[in-house]
Amino acid sequence: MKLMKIAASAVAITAFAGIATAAEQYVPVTAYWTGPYAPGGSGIAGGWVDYMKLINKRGGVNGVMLKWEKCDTQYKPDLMIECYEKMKGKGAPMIHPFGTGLTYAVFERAWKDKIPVVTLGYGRTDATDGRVFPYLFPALTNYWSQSTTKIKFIGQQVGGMDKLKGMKIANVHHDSAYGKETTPVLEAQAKKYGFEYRNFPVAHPGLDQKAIWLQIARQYKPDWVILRGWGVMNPTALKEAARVGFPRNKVVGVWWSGAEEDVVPAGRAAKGYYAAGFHGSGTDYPAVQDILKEIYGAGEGELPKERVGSIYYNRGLVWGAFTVEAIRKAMERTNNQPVKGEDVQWALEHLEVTPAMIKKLGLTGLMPPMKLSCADHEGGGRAKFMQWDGSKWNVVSDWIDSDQEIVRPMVEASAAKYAKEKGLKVRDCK
Amino acid sequence: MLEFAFQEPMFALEVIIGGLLSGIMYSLVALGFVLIFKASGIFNFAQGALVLFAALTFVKMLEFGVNFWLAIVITLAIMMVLALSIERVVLRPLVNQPLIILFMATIGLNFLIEGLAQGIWGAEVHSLDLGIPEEPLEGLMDAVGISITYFELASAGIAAAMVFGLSIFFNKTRVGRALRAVADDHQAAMSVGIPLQHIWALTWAAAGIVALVAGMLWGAKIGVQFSLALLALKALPVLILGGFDSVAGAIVGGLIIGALEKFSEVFIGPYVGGAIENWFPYVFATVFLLFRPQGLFGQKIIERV
Amino acid sequence: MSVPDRNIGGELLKVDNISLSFGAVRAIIDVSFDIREREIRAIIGPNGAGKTSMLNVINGVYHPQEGSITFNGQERAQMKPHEAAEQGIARTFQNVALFRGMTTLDNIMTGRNLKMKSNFLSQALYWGPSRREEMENREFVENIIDFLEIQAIRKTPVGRLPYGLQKRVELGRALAAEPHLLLLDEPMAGMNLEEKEDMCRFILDVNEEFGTTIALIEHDMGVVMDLSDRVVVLDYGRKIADGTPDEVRADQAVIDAYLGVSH
Amino acid sequence: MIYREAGQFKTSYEADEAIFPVRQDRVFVIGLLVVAFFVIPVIGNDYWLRSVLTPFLIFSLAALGLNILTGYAGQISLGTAGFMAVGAFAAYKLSTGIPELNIIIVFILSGIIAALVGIAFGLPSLRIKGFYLAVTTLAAHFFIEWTLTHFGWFTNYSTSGVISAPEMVLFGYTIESAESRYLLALSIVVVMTLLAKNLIRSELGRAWMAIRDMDVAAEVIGIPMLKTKLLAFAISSFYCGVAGALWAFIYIGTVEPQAFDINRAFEVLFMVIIGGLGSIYGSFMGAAFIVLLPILITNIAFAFGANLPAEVLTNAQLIIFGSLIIFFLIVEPYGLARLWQVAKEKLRLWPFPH
Repeated sequence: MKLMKIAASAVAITAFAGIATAAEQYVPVTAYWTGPYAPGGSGIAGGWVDYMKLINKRGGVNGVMLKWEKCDTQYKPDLMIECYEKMKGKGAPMIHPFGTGLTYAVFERAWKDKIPVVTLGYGRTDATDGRVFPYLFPALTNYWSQSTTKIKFIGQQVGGMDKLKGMKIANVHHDSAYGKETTPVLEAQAKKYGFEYRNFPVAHPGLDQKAIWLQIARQYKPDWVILRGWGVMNPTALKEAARVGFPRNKVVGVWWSGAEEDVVPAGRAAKGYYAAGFHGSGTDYPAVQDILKEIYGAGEGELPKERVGSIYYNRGLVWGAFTVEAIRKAMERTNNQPVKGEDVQWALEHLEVTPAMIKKLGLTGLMPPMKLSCADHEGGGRAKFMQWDGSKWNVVSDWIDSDQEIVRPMVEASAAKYAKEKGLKVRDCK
Repeated sequence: MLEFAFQEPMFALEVIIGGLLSGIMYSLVALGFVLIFKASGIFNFAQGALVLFAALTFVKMLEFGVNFWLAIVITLAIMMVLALSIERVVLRPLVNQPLIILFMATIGLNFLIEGLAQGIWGAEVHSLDLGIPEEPLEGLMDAVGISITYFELASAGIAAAMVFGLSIFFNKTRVGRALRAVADDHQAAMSVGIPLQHIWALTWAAAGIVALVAGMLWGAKIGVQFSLALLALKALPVLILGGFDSVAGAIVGGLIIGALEKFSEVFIGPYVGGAIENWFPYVFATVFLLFRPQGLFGQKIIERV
Repeated sequence: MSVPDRNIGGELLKVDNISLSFGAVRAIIDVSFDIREREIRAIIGPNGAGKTSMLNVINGVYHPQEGSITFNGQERAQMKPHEAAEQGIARTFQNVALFRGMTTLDNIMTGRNLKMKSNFLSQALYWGPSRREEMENREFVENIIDFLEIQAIRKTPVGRLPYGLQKRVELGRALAAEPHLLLLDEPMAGMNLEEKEDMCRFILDVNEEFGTTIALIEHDMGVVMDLSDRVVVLDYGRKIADGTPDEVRADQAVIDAYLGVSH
Repeated sequence: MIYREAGQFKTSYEADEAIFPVRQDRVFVIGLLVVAFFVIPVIGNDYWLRSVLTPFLIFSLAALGLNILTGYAGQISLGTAGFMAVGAFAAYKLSTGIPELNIIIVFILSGIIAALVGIAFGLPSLRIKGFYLAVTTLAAHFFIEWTLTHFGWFTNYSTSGVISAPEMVLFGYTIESAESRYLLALSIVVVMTLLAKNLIRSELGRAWMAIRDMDVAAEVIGIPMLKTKLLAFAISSFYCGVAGALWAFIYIGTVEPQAFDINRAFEVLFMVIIGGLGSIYGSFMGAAFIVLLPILITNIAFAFGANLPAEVLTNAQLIIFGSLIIFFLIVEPYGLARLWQVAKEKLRLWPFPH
């Protein structure tokens, strides 16, 4: 009991200290800095926070300074809930749960609290249907869209979508909810384009994958392999592919398999491997140069300087830019005062990031243009593909559009099922 | 379902050989557990963390530009210091406590070391190149279509050398014999003048060395990162199958588990949905223990009343 | 000091041609003897003679490779521990085998386990028959506690008790089962004279008051000769003598064995 | 002399076998319950109720379950998270399959299903002992995890494999707010704690402890090994299963196998160890320690104005946590519960030194 008393008083103190003053906009930064997935978490959070630092150096958002608080979820749903409950009372305008399981754990309560949940490049795919999920935004692109861009990319590589007919594609995926999520959309595409596919689940964490890669290379002999990995599973997969002699330039990864951390440990084995991305790589963008100069020049960077321009870091910049633009849009309703969850929800459903705006932000080529609406919470669904040349990622494709003909009906069906299960009223977005 | 294996004998053979080679890598991790168990009867929960700590320290040394061999020496020195401090701060005050208490202490150690490793060296992923080529032996590939890499051969060689060294150490040296005496009975060993503290410090240092070797080889294979701490879970079925206190058991158990794991994944997995590698070794080892509760080479437990 | 007019009955237990070995070690070789109702039977012999192994065979901890055991007229090749307990064989151990984490009271209560019939659901509710049963058995155990004069240590975890008291608690646990046959493995080892006298008194009282048959292993010859009706002597796993204390004392083979004449 | 039992005479065995034979204990516990039921829901905010106290209660229940198996019956188990997952998924399947089923019945049935699974995986304990047994319980864990991930039936074929728990209605009242969730968890935990206490002080409890302390002797006095060990697995798994169901329904609101990964099993084991093996209130203390300590460390750091980077904080937590475990083991190997007892014994004599 005594322990609790001390803790209670400690919380009281922090609660007091944490209240944002009038000219500050509170932004919760939940990510994971420790544990097996820390490289991704720290990289993205680093880019995100650095971007906010840059915005503050330039006078904040419409004069309102950003004030963020970090909370380490360690990629665990229960810690996410603790972070959420701690932060929601401090004026959180939105929350990035950073993890699909974490999104599920938090979105229903955030909905009730009227705080939008933003999931960029992960999360609950069917929430793209904003009519059912007003407070959940799997913006930029979801996993199903991503899967269709991947098949399109393979189509481009082999010289046309008609060439896919009769081909074999192996789907090597992390054996979890995340890993299995694209199976239905792959199936739909297999029907549409006439290719064959087979799933190869990899038991978590995937420290040794000989069995799977021997099956692939010796038995199944696919034309292409799709890699849907997570953490240590990725470099291991590439090494095993090399070991059994499967060409790496026939392997295409999802964006959680396509960072430096996923290929560098694989060494030479990773050369030639493709991965999807929804943003650019490298430091060759005005905003990144500014960050290097103004933030790292002043020794205020979040990460070691070498990590600036890495895939995760740049993804963090996109998260940061998206967050800032959403807040900026929301301020249209608050007369340039700090915003609340409801304002941001409105803003997100009216957010359009045009190429001109991106240019102004100095992020051309790094951030894709997008347009969200009440019915469409994804607002983009584009992806770029990159190839690892042994030392860096090179973009090898233009923005590839997703195949909404396949994705949208599936999204709506799944969302409708959820609405029915929960007895929800579906919004009319007209 | 197994007729599949007979239809493609060369493929089945390649799967089994691949499994044996993976198994050797599991044995490397298991050896660290065996060492400490053999010398003190403690199941060292922190062994995975030790692997992580050793590998991170080593790779950081290399990144600081330290020469390869010097880096090994420095890391070894650090592991020794760690071992000595563990003995002094954790184990010595707990002498004569029941083994379960010592086991719990290693749980505490596990947290401590994980926190220290990440706190000091960060949580980034590092690549580690030991200079051993990872290409398959071409002659073998061309002749029979089975791929074995130089790296795997080297790992097997290193594992064999370590087992050989440890067996000599345990059976032929005075200290090794003392270790075994200590394991049998702490108090009796102390009463005949075997200095328990030295022995424990020595064992932990040796476990640290084993952890470094395992960490280097695994680090070269999958990158030096936090997931190395999870290797312990791969080593546990090996341990119970082979027997907690047997060096030979760690190796034989590793080979069996490795081969079986790959074979079942390839030939049984597809019929049940795949990814059975996580539980199959455990279930197999459990079933085996039902018939031989002390594992393959473990000391038989005779109950006295 | 044996009471001549004691009402010793028929054969309660008989072991026939028992042989037991552990791998190459032969612990018991072709031993036969019997124990009669209400007698006190001693098993003696030098260290390593196979005495404890013999008790372990009788109550099923060890399973002999050869021979048979007849208890209460039922013959079998081996006992199983729970079978033995159900048939009314209770036991104390050479190196006290109490439940160290439990109190004296709880230890003795475990001895009543076969008498308690309520299922775990009613135990969880602690209601009605289960509660009544608990109280009845508690009363029985309190009588044993009074009998053994250990009221003061009722609530003490036995791990904290001195050795002599632990032995007494262990006797209490065995008595709680209301045994037919009580096996005592060196009940007086490590005790001082006073404690030994107490223990002797308890053993005799148990035998007389409850009519319990007792088989005991003991090193103290004085105690053995005083207490027991008949004595069986083992040496190197073989039976070398069997008879009244006086007969055994006079037996040349026994004298040799104790004096260490080499074979 | 606050804690003194002199002058409190017991006149029947019944009184002597009461749960709290000493009056001060009784008063303390009743007071605690009054505070827990009537004061905390009023003064606690959402943060405390939802993300501290509710998980604390659920963890306590799981720890209690494991303590029955490991602390009382002496069988080390790492299958806790697996059994929790079974409970969570069973509750999900039951409540979606038969929506009209009372939620309390759902929890009980999911506990029973977990108990059956527990019995199946407890069978090896008859042959396998100690650390070997601990490792074989991992077989249960990984097998359960794999089964729940692989068969869509368990998640009603949800595409993502993560399912959200349906709304809970109890006697026409929707369990929704932080307070009602907390109170439901509290009621279940209090009742189940009482049942556990009864079991422990009854025949079965003594049989468990007998097996733990010396299994050969236990067998010799007629304690049936098979039944007693399997009952320990069953009842322990029942508690863990209910805890898992509460976790999914009352706390997180979603169910996914990854929420019950192997670290969860270790976490519960640490609670039992730190709290005290073979102690009911130790289970609560251990859960409090593990749930509250990280929060405490974070908040103390904030209170001192140190805006530490998140990773430093987590690593500091790990280090402090590990050191405290070692420290406690050195000071008092038998856990917080024993420290508490020692403190009480001191209080009994206070203010006189002897």
